[in-house]
Amino acid sequence: MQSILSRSIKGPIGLIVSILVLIVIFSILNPRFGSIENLQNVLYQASVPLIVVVGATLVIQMGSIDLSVEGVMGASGMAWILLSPNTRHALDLGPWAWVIAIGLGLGLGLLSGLVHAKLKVPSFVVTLGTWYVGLGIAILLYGNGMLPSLTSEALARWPSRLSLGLPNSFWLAAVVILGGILASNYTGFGRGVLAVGNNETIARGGGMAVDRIKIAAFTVAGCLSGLAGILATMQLGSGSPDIGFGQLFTVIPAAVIAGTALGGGEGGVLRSILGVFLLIILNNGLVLAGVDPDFQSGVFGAILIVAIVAVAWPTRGALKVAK
Amino acid sequence: MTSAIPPVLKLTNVSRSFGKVKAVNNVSLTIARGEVIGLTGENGAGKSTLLKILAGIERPDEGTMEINGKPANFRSPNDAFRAGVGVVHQEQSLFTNLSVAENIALQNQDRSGLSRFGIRNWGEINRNASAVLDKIGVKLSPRARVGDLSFVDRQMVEIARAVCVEPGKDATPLIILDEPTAVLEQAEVEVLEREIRKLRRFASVIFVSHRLDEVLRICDRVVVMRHGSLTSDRSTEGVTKQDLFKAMVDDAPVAVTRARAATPAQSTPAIEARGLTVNGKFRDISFAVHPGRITALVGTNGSGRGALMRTLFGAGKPDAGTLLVNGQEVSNWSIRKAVAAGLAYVPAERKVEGMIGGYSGTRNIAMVHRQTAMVGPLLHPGRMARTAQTWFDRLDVNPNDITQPLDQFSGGNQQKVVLAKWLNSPDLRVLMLDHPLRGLDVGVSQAVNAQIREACKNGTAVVLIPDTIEEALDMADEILVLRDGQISARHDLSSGSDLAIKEIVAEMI
Amino acid sequence: ALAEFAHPEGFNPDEWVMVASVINTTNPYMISNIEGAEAVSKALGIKLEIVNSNNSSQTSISNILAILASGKKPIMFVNTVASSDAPPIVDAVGRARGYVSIWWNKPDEFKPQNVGDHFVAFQKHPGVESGRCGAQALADALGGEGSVVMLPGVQDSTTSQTRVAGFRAEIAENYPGIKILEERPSNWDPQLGARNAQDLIVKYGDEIKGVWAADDGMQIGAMQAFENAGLLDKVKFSSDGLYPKTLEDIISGRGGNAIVGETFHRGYMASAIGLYTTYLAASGQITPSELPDEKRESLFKLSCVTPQNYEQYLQYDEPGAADAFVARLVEAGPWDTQPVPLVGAGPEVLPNM
Amino acid sequence: MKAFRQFAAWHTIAPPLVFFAMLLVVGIFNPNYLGPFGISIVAATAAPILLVAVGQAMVLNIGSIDLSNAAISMLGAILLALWVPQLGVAGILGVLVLMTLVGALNGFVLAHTQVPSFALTLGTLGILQTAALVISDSQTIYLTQNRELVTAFYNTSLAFVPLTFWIGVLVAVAYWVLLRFTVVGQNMTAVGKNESGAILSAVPHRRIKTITFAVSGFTGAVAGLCIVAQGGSASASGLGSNLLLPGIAAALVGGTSISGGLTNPLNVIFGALTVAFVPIAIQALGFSAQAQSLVYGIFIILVVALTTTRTRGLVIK
Ligand SMILES: Nc1ncnc2c1ncn2[C@@H]1O[C@H](COP(=O)(O)OP(=O)(O)OP(=O)(O)O)[C@@H](O)[C@H]1O
Ligand SMILES: Nc1ncnc2c1ncn2[C@@H]1O[C@H](COP(=O)(O)OP(=O)(O)OP(=O)(O)O)[C@@H](O)[C@H]1O
Ligand SMILES: [Mg+2]
Ligand SMILES: [Mg+2]
Repeated sequence: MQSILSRSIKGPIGLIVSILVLIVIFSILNPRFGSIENLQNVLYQASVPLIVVVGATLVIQMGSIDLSVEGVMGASGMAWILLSPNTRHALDLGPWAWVIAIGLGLGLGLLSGLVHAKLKVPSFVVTLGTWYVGLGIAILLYGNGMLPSLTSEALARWPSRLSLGLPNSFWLAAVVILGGILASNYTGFGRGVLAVGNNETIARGGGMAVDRIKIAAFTVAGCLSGLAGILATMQLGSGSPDIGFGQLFTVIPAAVIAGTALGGGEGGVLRSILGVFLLIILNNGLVLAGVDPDFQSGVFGAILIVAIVAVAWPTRGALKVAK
Repeated sequence: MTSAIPPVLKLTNVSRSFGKVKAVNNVSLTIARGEVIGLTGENGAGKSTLLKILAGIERPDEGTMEINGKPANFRSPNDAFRAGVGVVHQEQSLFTNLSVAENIALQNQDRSGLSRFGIRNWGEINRNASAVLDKIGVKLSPRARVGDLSFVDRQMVEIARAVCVEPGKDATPLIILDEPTAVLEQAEVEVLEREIRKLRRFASVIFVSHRLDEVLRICDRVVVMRHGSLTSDRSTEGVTKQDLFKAMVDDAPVAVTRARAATPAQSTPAIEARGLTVNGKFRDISFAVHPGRITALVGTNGSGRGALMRTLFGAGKPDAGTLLVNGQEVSNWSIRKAVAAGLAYVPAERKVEGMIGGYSGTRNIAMVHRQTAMVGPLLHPGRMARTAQTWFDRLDVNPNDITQPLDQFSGGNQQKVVLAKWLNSPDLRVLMLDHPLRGLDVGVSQAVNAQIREACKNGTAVVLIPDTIEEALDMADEILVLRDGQISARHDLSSGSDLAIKEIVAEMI
Repeated sequence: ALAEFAHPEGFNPDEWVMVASVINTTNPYMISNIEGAEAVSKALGIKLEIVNSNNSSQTSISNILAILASGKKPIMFVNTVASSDAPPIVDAVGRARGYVSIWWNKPDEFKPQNVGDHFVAFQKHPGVESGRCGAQALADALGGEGSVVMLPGVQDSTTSQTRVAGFRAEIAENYPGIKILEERPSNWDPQLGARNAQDLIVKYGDEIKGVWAADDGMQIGAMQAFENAGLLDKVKFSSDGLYPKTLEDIISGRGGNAIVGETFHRGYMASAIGLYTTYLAASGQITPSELPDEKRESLFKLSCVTPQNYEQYLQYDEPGAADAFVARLVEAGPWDTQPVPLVGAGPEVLPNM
Repeated sequence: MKAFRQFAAWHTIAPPLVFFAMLLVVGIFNPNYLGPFGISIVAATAAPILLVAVGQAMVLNIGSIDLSNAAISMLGAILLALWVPQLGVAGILGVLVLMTLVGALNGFVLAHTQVPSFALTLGTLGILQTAALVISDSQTIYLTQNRELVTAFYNTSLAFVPLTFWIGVLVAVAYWVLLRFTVVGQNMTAVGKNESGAILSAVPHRRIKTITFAVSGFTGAVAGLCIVAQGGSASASGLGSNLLLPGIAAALVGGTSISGGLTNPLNVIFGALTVAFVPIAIQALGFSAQAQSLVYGIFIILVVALTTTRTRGLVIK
């Protein structure tokens, strides 16, 4: 069966080559592209999607999808800033703000997981629902008041401050990525996710706690979206229910381009990270190369197609199943 | 008897129904320590269902079960595994995206050392897998990805996983093998036989097979199921195949033999390969099959037979060589061209490649040759149904319901429908079959073989990859032996030469 | 509540419903829109429904249609998500025998004068003017010399396009020493504003002396990016909207008085003017077809704000400012209420470039 | 709930049932919804969603996904607004043909390069967005001449329901016939249920994919027609620019399986009505503007929980 089913890209070599080609082209178009400064810039910009993509990858590996990212980010980011030193009011819970905000993400992820696993509703629609639930919570928290901004200089500057030459945002993302890789490779949960994605029926038949794994995956994804919401809010210095805007269409394509098949069972955190970098570099490079903004999304789309076709070309075959 | 050692398994009046179907009907069975039980019966007799009950996958509607003297009331496969029941299911149940070692470990989660504080200990997992693989004498890297393995190797992984059971002290494991040999070749079956003999030293075994000689050779006792009930339970000593037949079916099948077709004098071959090569699969294959003749390709698994057949069918591009169909050299060969030229292909992996599971028999049969069932671009449901009904009646498909989705049929009946799909051709020139009898019971096998012979009589050339060498000797006019992707021997049986199985096996390896 | 508002003879407030449609409920400007609508509703004693378009034209239109289905006649103010929303909304309001004013976006060819009395007016603050305000403030702060980058809003928004045109025209006409390096549309999104600003910083480094954004949201993002790069006090910013956060930054002198130019207008003023104009038509106090064109397709005053004069606008953000504005509005009529009296007629003519 | 689920035919009748139940509940709070006006609003809103959704359902049915079909509608709408003034009916036909070709190109590239449809159509989405912006010169294109030719589809009603919706129904019925009674339709579903099996049964799978995406492109263009009919104008980020997710959601609420091989275009009609009706219902029930997103999310989850197909043994992804 496997011999005929889509044998996805063996290893991320195609992807790495694509990224390298892009880097070379963009560096030729604008030498500043290869500067340390731009490296820091790219890492800073990539850190939020990097955190989100870890959770998204787990969910996609399981054969499900999590669309709720932007809503969860909004809810957690808003909860966090309202509980941290901000221009709205004096309430400052310190570390508890983090706990509560990530807890909110956890709750929303748990909701997705429970409805999906227990009521057997396709994750696509459940998480479309939780997206709006999260956004709704963010909007209610936001209320009628003024835009809350961080008053703590230390917090507002933390994400962009450099440690060992790289921005703190990225270090936070790196910790999450490391955790994701460890969880994926070294825990029963991570392996269970792959097993469920490969064949849920067998996993159930083999006595695996499939529902628990599913719920856990969505919960982890919720927590990470929550964390990403906090980081994005810190980066912007102000809270907004729309803080996650645009992340979904970075993160899921990143995972998919990197070979995490939407059907599940394939891919991995490391690869998705390459996918995120491909997309971020593409966007950053188009700006640095001075591509007319009118054409940016078109050029983006065209390069994307060329890249994925180049990656998939060698694996074509008469019997390959392409979904 | 007041033996201190309780039986490994004691089933009392166990039943299980699916809707109206009584899959297991009032079965009582006792297995002693170290005993190897053969379980056989027609397709759909209820063997797998009974085993699933033992494995904790299905729950009995009625009856009680005792394992090693303790009442067993399994809620999940894990419960069964802990109680010492290890299973190789009929359908492979491995995670193809994970490594061999991990597949073994996943079943074996309780084992200490495999994970510490919830963290996987890969070293130990791989060591454990190596040990188990060594124990059953299989040479496989624990790190290999299961999806990259051949079907047989995967089967070995399944067996390795099953023998991992570690029931408590004084308890005896029960190893269940549901048709493990269906996908194995001669040499591999011998390995398995040896393995089962080893297992007997510390475990009891239930072995399911449709190959009766195998059952008689390997097992101490043979149990026959029919329509969910046990119809026979006796020692294998002195039992013949015919005896087992009688217990399985109402009337023993009449063995049909076919006069072998003589080497044709002048006719054009229906299909001919000249120096056909697919890099990494097979090299320099030349042979021809004439209308009305059957050529069997024998070889070990991985010898390239499957790949060769796919290439003939246009499902793979040859790297070198030419292919002639009905005397014409073909280029840019594709599945659609092949089918248009009258070729047909019954793949080995029936469920994945042979049929559309969610479609009814009617739609499956109308998948390929439906010229008669079309009005312009529209389908003619009435004619489709009539065609399907004709085939269902002719092949005696059971249940005789052309509207039921095909994945709800037993494997044998599925195979009949797959065959019907191709036989429905108005002009069938070449019929290629990869392991057509895999998993089929004796009766169905004969029905399928009868159809193949019938097609042959009507002038179709047949290329066959058989399950066993016996099958090849029974069916073929010519045998080609493949070894490592090359033809190592040819035997023309129409000349009436007496060929020994041993001889062929020697040419295979 | 206020003393009973005296409706004219024959106008029964119970037959009517006020509707304010906003693009979302998360943008300070939109929240201010809602505030103004609430103030008018309270003052006139007519029930109010808020439509939240959630940034989607389809949601906007269908929710408006949903309210129309309730059977009451609408007095409607719509802040359209996109220009093309205006025709179907106006059309539906006409069928429901209601009245509507559209704010900010509509197709130029779609004129109230040509449609009918139910399309009472189209109203906006001039975008060209806004762009010119920003350009002057920025260029003056740079002493007429230096390079600037621009962050427009959504590419096909007329509001953004007019502001961009105003900015470019002002620079071209009066500030030959200012060089516009690049335009990066940032979709009114603070985060995208920040991201684009970061990329531009990498691309041009400290060559950038000034940043203009088509609204304060994107400016907030851009300022954060420059602050992170340690460049905030070397760059000047101008934009549109004088959001509370912007006001704070002006007051605190953030980044060495980085913000040099703003415009003043408030969401509550827009919705109040729109709803009140519509109410006048609904209650028969004005007959739209008899109004001059400048009252049908109107441009309302927009003030240039600088760090020097911002204090005179603080009063409009005091608690109760919306109610006070509505009281003056009822007093003086929709075309003559400070600080946003009528100043001209649309459609806006883009400067020749 | 459980009893419902066991009811074998539930998933075939759930989409209409849930829609009418919602209509009834809202009607109790606000009887106007049960009248012609309420129906016409829901149908008018549902029309473009329905069209995008049936196209998407056809693509989901072969096991792929088309992220570009809403962008095709958008571009189609803009081209219509540009062409109809000069070309009239020929302009409409031209757009339908062109967008069908765009869809076909999607399918052709997909079939021949064997890349995941998700990634490919995401790329197409970007290109189409740029095309829409550039072709419209970032302006709203307002129909002046030949306006009635297009707006008549919205302004003319049949049984209180605008023609745009009936067009959607017509297309859905046509697709239903295609799937049930034609060879092409049977092959589409076969590819969705088991692509390997279909390929080895000599199903022309590449052609099938091309046709399916062409169908999706065609339906997208018709949705563009509905958009222009309703708005009388078109712009890149205006009416119709948010159709992608509602379209997919409507297909799923209509019982389409996201993993392929299962759809009923007739039920997608009710899926689209439901998805269009949820925000309207929330507005009608009088939730505050701030609470609407939250309630919308909860509604979506509830509706899908009620309508999802849960065939025994089917793995829900
Ligand atoms: N999950 C199920 N639902 C409905 N019917 C079932 C189910 N599983 C098995 N059956 C039916 O129960 C009967 C026994 O099936 P079972 O698989 O046990 O037969 P078997 O003896 O193992 O056949 P084979 O030799 O083909 O493996 C068959 O009629 C089958 O169709
Ligand atoms: N999934 C796979 N990955 C790597 N090599 C493979 C894979 N499948 C087959 N091969 C190799 O390809 C060659 C031909 O194998 P193939 O399965 O095509 O024919 P076969 O095994 O002879 O057929 P059959 O199993 O029907 O006897 C063998 O060398 C085998 O090891
Ligand atoms: Mg069985
Ligand atoms: Mg094989």
